[in-house]
Amino acid sequence: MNDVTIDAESRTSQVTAAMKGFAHEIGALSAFRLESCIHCGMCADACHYYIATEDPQYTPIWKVEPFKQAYKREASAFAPVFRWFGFKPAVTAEQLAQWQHLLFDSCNLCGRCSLICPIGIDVAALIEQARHAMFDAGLAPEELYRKAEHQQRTGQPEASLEPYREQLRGIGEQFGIPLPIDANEVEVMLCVPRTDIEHYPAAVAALGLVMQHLGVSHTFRSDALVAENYGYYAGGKEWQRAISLRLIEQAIACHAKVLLIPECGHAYTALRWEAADLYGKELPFKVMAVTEYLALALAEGRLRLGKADIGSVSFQDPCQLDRKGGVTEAPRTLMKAMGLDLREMENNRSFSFCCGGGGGVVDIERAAPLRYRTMEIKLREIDATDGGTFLTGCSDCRHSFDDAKRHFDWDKTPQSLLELVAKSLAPPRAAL
Amino acid sequence: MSMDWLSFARGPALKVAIGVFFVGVVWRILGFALLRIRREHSRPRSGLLRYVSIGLFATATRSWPHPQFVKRTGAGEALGYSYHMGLFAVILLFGPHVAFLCGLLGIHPWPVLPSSVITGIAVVTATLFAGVLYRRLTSRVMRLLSNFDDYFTWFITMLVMCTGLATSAHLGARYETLLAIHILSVDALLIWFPFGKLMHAFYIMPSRALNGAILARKGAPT
Amino acid sequence: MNSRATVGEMLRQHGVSRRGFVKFCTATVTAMALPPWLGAAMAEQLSKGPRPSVIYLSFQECTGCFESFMRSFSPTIEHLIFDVISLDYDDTLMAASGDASESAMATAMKDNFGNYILIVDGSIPTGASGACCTAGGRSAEATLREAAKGARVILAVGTCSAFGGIPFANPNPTHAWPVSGIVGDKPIVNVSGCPPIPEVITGTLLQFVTTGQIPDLDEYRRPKAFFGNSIHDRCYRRPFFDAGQFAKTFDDEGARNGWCLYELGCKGPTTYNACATLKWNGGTSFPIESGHGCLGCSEPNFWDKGSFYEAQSTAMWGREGESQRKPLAEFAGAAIAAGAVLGVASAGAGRLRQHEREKK
Amino acid sequence: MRLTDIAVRVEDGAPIAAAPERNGGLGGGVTAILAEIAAGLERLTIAGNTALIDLRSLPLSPDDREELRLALGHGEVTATLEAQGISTLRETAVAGVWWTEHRDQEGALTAELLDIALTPPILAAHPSDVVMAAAALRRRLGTTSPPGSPVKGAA
Repeated sequence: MNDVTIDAESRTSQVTAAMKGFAHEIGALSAFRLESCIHCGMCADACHYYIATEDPQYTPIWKVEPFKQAYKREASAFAPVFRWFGFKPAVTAEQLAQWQHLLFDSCNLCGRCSLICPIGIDVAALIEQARHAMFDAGLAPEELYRKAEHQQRTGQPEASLEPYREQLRGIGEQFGIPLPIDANEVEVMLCVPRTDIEHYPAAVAALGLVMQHLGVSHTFRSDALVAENYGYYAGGKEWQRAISLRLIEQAIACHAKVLLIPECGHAYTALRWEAADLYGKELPFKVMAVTEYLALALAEGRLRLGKADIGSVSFQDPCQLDRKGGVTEAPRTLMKAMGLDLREMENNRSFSFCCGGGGGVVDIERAAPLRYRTMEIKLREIDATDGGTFLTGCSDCRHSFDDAKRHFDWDKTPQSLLELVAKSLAPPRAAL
Repeated sequence: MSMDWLSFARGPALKVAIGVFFVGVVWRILGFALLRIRREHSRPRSGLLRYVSIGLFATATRSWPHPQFVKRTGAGEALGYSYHMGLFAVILLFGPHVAFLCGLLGIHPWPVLPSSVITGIAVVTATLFAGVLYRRLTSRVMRLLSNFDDYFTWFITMLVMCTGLATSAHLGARYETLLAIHILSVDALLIWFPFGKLMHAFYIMPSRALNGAILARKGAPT
Repeated sequence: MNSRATVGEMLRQHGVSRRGFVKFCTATVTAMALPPWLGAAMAEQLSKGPRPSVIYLSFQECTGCFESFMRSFSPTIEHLIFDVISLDYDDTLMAASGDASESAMATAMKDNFGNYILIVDGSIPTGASGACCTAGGRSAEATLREAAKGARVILAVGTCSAFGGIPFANPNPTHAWPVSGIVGDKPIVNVSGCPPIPEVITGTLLQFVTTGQIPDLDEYRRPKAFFGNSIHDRCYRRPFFDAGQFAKTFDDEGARNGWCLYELGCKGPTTYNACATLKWNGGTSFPIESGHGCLGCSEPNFWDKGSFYEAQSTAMWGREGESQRKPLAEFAGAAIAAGAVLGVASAGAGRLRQHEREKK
Repeated sequence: MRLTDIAVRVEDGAPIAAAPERNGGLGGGVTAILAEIAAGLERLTIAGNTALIDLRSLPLSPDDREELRLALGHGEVTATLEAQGISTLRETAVAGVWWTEHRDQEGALTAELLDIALTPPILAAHPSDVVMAAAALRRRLGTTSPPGSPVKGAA
């Protein structure tokens, strides 16, 4: 619980205020989604948490049940009737506390449930909104709350030994690749997942190398180095706006035409689809995922890729990029260009199962046992493809699979697609 | 001047029912539809015409589970659709029902199925509909989700089906009493309609189209 | 002809042999679809006892029932009057009139007090203290109450006396009542219909005269022998109903082919009478067979149960005969408008709240 | 003028299709009636009570009726009764089964029955008639009836 110090009584008032806020803030679209559910229970059959555990509490639409209750009681057409006759009681703090496990620990915001609903409800969108209300009610998980607060204040989710700006320069020197920082008047502004800065520096170097290969002016901005958005994970709308604003302002400052989102799923959703609404108007620059941008460059001939003879591969489609973002073909175009033998999993492209780490779940300690149990579905599917190398398109996925590798002593190691692209640039500019 | 049950059911009760139906439906729909609609400022991945048409197309594609899901939810949806089709066949192709509808709407009646065929369809439909309740009671997911609305709406619809069957079979009471009970149960269904899940009849197509268009705007699958 | 003589003696005086009388009774019984052995038993029973005295009182009626009573074919009225019953008072038939006929009724009632059969035709107006229907200065209501005292059974012939019929229909200006509305302490047998089938009237009367008991009655006190089944269940056009073949207008191909008249307002399903089996005019036909839907004339309030030409399953909406579309459109329009007002109010309140939250 | 005397012209005089040729076997209706007659006869022999079957109330088509007539056959006795019109009572080939047709003064068929009895009850004279007849005869003979007889002198 956030601010665990405040007593139960004000906790209840905070919950009541949050639920009223949720209900009163609701727009026509979300209200329509809450109105039209017919309790058919099919969304459970899409969710890997239910499939793995067969536990009915993980039914996706059940995650928004208290919010449906609040909406019906406070803002729906018959709200007065529901209140006077007590058909819909107010949501209590105890009740909402149990929903923290459902909305955070057991939901990757992967959006697979939205594809199965026979009524067409975007259940994932409802869950994102439910997280906002949980945040307002002070019920966001400790890890996500702390990182979101830290990031909105300092730009970094956590304090680091060296500021990321220094670490970035260090990576540049280590790999001998120029990583321009704080340049102005550039074509493309870059940012990187802080997971790559700390755990996978090669991916950062690969990004620099590829951009150098394309010969397009690009820069990092020290005030907006981090691609992740913990406000999005924690459900803190204001903090999500503040974090996104950093990137937007820096992109405007350096007059970038394109803000490139690195291999990070939720960063794409936060910047490409939600930032403009939080900003209030259309962004003066394009937001593109790195695979999208490179596929475009490949098509325009600016990117030249050689064959990478590493035999067969399997690829984890990041949910936020592929299922929710529509970036499905770009990575496949790149892989085809590199002559890779891609072995598709049983559930692939927009129907693939989530890595289990997304939506901030990989950061939540207490969610780990459930996460491992749910990942077995994904690991079985990857092994079933008997593809040689296992590629991912998102650093959270990579972090989650590395974690699983240690837990299950899994024989595969997740590799970054971008790093592979950097290695197969033709003619190779600098040995990696 | 005493009014027997049948005249009451066909007259004032039906008038009240239709009144409550229209008031309730419009009230509920406008109650949320007129709330604020947030414009999306992010750049769409394709033109308006394209993603709206994908959205409209989604009303068809989403009416059957995607191949990846059909193994798990195909049976459930098939059961649902089959009793819906049976119900609509009985409502729209049975002589007296057509007379009722065309009388109300003042349009020329259309050809109907033989009453014996309709009775057959009705019996199958009622059995399938009982199957739906069985599924809702035995599936742990559905039992968790189900509230008063789910069970009451099922009960009202089943009541309409059974009283209709009893009337056509002239079973259990005088014909006019059975017909009165059947029409009264239809009145009850019309009155309950706006307050329960039957509203999905109005919601399902716009919901698939709207959500489909929003997803298609991002180039995402529907 | 002294009414004390037994039927047997009286028959012989008319040259009607015992066998002739058995033949007559057998014919009567088979015509009413009663068990044939009842004929011989009836002849035996009747010839022993004196002819039961019958008093026929006509109140607020159109004499349609009496015409039907007169038209009864199998036991013709002459047989009835002379052979089986002693019709002591009937202001339409009897030659006497004025005080003479009234005194005839009085003596009949006195002589057979407690034993005569009272047949009532027409409803009994109670409005304007009974002034709407009087005979010899006495209101129908008074006459009925007085006649009912000595009656062994009261036969309410016709929907008017059984359920109030046309006078009782909305708005019932004369405050008319059926017999059962006036008399409570006497067994009443309702022979409803507008008019009832002749054979049903005479059949019910003869059944009572023969067996001396009230036949078993349905919940509207009508003899089950004749009112046990609905016209629909006994209709010869039922196969067309089951096949979904309906006549849409009175002159379309369906009507010419004798298809079901359900969509032309036939009230067969909710009407209980013997028309479909006994038929009318000596078994010639009945309303549906002649191409017109049943009006439901043997049921209470059949005048107020919606149009005779709207299918029974349709809504009773707007005024009779007019298409329901216009009134429905107006009513639905008003309902939608009301719903819209409530909807706008509810959403408006929501937007107002959002506006205030933003200001904070 | 009776209703039945009004001339009726059938417009499309399509010949009524001949009943489908029965393959020798009896129609369903006739079989049922014969079974009932058999039961009636058995009751007649055992308990001695007579029975009456009203042919007009049974759903017999003209063919069924003809078939029943052929099935029952023709007996030795044909009795005619003149009272309120002519009635003919024909004994059938099946002993104890009589085919009775009652007609009224105008000759219209008022009842058609099968009497199951040793002799149709209507034929026998009624005891009270016999008593009266005896008394009337005595009167005509001018003598009184012997003591102890039920007849008490003149009627």
